[in-house]
Amino acid sequence: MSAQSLETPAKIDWDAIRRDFPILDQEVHGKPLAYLDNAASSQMPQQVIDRIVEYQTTFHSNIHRGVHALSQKATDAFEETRSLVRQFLNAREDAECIFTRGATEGINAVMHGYGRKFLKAGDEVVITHMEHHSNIVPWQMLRDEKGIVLKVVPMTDDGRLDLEAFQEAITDKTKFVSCIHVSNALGTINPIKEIAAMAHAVGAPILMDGCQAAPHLTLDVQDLDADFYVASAHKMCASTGVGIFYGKREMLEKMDPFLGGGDMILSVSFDETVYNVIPHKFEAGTPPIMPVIALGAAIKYLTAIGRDNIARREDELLAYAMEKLDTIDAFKLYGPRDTKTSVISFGIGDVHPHDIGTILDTAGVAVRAGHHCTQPLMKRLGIPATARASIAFYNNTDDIDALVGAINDVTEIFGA
Amino acid sequence: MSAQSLETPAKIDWDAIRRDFPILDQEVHGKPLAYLDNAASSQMPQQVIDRIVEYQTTFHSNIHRGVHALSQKATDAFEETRSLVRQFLNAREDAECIFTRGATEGINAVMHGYGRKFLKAGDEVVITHMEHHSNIVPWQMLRDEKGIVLKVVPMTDDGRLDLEAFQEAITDKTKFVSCIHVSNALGTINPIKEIAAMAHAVGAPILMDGCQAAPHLTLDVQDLDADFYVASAHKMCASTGVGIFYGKREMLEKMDPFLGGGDMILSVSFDETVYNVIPHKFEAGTPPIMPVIALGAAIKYLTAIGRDNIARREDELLAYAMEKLDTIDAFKLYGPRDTKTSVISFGIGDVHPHDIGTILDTAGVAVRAGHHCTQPLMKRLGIPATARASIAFYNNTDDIDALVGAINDVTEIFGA
Amino acid sequence: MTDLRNLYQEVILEHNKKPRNFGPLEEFTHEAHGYNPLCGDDYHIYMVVEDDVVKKVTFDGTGCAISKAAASMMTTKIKGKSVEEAEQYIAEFRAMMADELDDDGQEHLGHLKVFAGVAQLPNRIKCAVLPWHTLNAAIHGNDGTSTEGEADEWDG
Amino acid sequence: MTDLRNLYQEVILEHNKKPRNFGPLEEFTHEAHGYNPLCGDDYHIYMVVEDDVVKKVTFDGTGCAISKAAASMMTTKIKGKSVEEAEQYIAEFRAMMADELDDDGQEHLGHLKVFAGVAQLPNRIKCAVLPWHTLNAAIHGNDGTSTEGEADEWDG
Ligand SMILES: Cc1ncc(COP(=O)(O)O)c(C=O)c1O
Ligand SMILES: Cc1ncc(COP(=O)(O)O)c(C=O)c1O
Repeated sequence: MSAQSLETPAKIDWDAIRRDFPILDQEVHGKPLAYLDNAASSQMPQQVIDRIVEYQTTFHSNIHRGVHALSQKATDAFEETRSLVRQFLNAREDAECIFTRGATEGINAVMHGYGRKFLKAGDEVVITHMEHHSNIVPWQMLRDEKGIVLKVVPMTDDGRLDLEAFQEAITDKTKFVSCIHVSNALGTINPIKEIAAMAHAVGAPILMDGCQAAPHLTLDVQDLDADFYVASAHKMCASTGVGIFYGKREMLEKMDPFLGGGDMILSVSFDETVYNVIPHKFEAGTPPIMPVIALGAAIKYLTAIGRDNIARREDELLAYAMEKLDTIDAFKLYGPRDTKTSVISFGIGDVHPHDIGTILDTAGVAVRAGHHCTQPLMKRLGIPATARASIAFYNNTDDIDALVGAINDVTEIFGA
Repeated sequence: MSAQSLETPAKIDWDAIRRDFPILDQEVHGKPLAYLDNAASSQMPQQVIDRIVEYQTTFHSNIHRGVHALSQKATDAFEETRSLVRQFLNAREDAECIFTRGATEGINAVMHGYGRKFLKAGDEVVITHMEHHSNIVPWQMLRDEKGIVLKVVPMTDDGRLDLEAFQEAITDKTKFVSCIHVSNALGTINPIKEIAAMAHAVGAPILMDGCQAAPHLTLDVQDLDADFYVASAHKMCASTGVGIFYGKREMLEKMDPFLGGGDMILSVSFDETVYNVIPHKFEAGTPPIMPVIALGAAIKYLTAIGRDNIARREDELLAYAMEKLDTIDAFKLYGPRDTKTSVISFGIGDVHPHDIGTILDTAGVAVRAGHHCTQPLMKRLGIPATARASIAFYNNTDDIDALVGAINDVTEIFGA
Repeated sequence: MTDLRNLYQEVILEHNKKPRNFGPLEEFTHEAHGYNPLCGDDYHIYMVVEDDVVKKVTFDGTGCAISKAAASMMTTKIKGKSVEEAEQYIAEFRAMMADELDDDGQEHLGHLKVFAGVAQLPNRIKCAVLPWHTLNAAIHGNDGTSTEGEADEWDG
Repeated sequence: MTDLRNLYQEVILEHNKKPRNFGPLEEFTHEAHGYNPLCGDDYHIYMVVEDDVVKKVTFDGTGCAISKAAASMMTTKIKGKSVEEAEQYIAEFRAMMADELDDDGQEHLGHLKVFAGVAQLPNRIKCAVLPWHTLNAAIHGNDGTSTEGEADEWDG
């Protein structure tokens, strides 16, 4: 594995790392692919693909309840990933790390298992104007069912949370805070540790949506004092079909599971059923074994490169891109210019982002155009959508140059 | 693909088909692997593995919201699978076929989305003594929350449902029936179409748990008149991480989603959120794109062999096995001898199934030993567990011979 | 860029910049709302139909160049035509997007053929079709429509 | 079959068939319930401890040959021993299962060494350990224990 042969950060061969990603070596519409849609889903290195093939060709089996060799081997690899996730998050224990179908399920698990059990009419749940729909809709469902009050912390014009307003929103009535760590629409890195302190000052637990933080930042859930933390494997060079759901032991233990089925129980009779201990209580049915094992390989891969190195690389590519983009008159950046990840949300004059996306696609440049599942944020900025280029460590300056070139096509065609 | 080169059933080259499954070609504890744990999870043919590699190396992307070429290609492949699932089940429309994280999530989706919305205290939900925990625990959760009454249809000594008792259990108070189509513990094929008619006669919808039926039987949800039908991809030569959840359009439309997030909404504002149409309403967040696409390849593979041929092959191997096993004095079969799938649940004298499992494993024979997530069924039979050998079409007589040989080891060691 | 020029033809860019029949009607006999949740295209169509003839038709809302130009050119096309003819255009436009339009239809569609290039971009077909989809809803008295989940019907 | 003979040694098979100290105690000072949800092994341990000495110890329940023999041989081993010694056996047995037992410990465990073969079968370690785990719970006054979710602690 090229990543493992690295010795010091200075010697990182980013070209070799890029070659780990076979998908990048292709043409789209006759142009080299410049994949800049990493915030939506990242790509998978050969090492992870190989691990999937190894699993399916040598030791796939259902886990946990098998006495035979394959089942034991699959169980070990599955549980090894739990341990890798614990290290990745710096959680206290493996048992605090649960595998869900995606980040979305993790948030819903908290809404159902904590919200429906412990929150009641009039209790306030504080979220922000910057949330992804997955951190809005579950709380609206809870509002409809329980009559909780949903309080929304405003966002500034340049796409930051208004911390003073956050402090004001949190009162004795606040019983839960759910906040995005890094904005998927703008890249904003929120001061989540301070926000956690505000929540804890009034005794409210906090859920952090770390989908966009996990691929870029080094995480420490203990230091952040997260009660819950969610992330998506498919944004971390692993597979779709699995998410990370972290919870403090004491929180998970007092919560109810919301999915009933096999493996999440200790014993079942028609009269009474005893739930299993954590993490199993929250993993009903056959889990996404293969995606989990792929996630293990991805975490090893990212760790071998070094997460500091990844962040530095992405920051450098971002700086390179911004320098060029700022020279284009019609280019308009949304969101902050610093304390952000390598996400560039932009418009070109009054060209609709959907048209920008199509023109970029024709040039082989893959970006996302739309509301990025953040309609309230878009509304706050007074726009229907943005074009979003999001950079990963395996991108290079050619990708950025292709982006800039294609944006020039846009201005030319639309006279913007 | 070997399966595609078949012309008439008579010419099926089962040896060639077996070679499609690379995992089978290995030794365990120095003995050739005889994988007979297919009811827990089946194996994946090279054709499906190749499709996964193709996806990850050429067109992985997040779906539905992308304007770029990769996203379109991934969306098309994802939606093609929905269409293949519709054909596999003979559903009316693609939109009635939803992708969940597994069969377990499908049952829970009905409990949350239909049960919590439409059932109230005193309403009766009828299940059976033969259910998998995944079709018991969710209804117990509903009982605890809503005060519904859970009625359990008894099972006969030879592992069949007592149809007269079923008819008696269904009354005007019955508001829902949830029943296993094929028993995972015993292989019993239930007369699910007649049971559906009983349910519908009192206006109660029926959910059919088809996890064990889908790999073996040809399905027709319209003919069965299923209101809901669930199955697990990983038992159908596809990947863990995705399940099939079928519902009639009118049922799905009136249900509430229980997972909130991206893609399941038409529009979001803090005041009001409008849910998307089906199937999207039930597919919150990034779905298991890769596992879904693998499922598409698996359905094509199974269909190419022919599902009738698969059933016939499995029945033949079952008959071959039973003939040999019946000569062993200490061998005791649990469940019926006919109208069953190729599942052999058994005991050897009073040897604990766990010990049977270990001895078989040492001989390279992979079976499951335990309660198979059917503790009430085990209790009904008065046993803590069984050993279960489950046969797939890619097994052969060598596998069966290895099973029989290893069972002889058991009797020898334990003097049973 | 050649492909793009085929997609973003001058006439489309021009209608995008200066949409015709733009803005709501105070009084109308038919109205419908069309929304594409994938990209946020969001239009209302207003019609005054008298004696089975489309006396007035306007559109209002926001969206991409393709959808806006499609809406604009659609209104100029069907204004003054019979409802029956409008429905024929709907069918023809839809067939064009499915790459299934015969020569007669091509002839009949006239300058609407500039949208033929869109049919080559599956993820933009919904943009071009949305106004027509909404027009159809207005004629048939459905008050809202969405392109989502109806891919089969409209993508051909 | 050689491997198997190593696992299922005569003494294990014999204790499985005729478990010693089997059945509940009417009066006891310590008790605990141990359950392995993976395979259904399910035991109660009853103890009478006086002056820090294990006067009586019995077990009751059902399970596989490994767990039953382990329970049976455990009771014969610790009966009459001090609580401290019992705890030493718990530690040593656990170390043996983790393949980490030193020579002194091996010596001390005596005929309990017949379980060494189990350490080679990761999915059976919990069976052999369950009675010891439960004994530990009984001594420390936890009323129930389960091997599930504590893989780290006991599998070493
Ligand atoms: C009959 C039956 N129902 C439900 C399930 C649960 O399926 P899954 O674990 O894939 O969610 C299974 C498989 O374990 C089964 O055999
Ligand atoms: C910030 C944020 N939260 C939540 C999600 C939802 O994650 P998933 O779709 O993987 O469940 C995403 C990704 O789409 C995201 O970027």
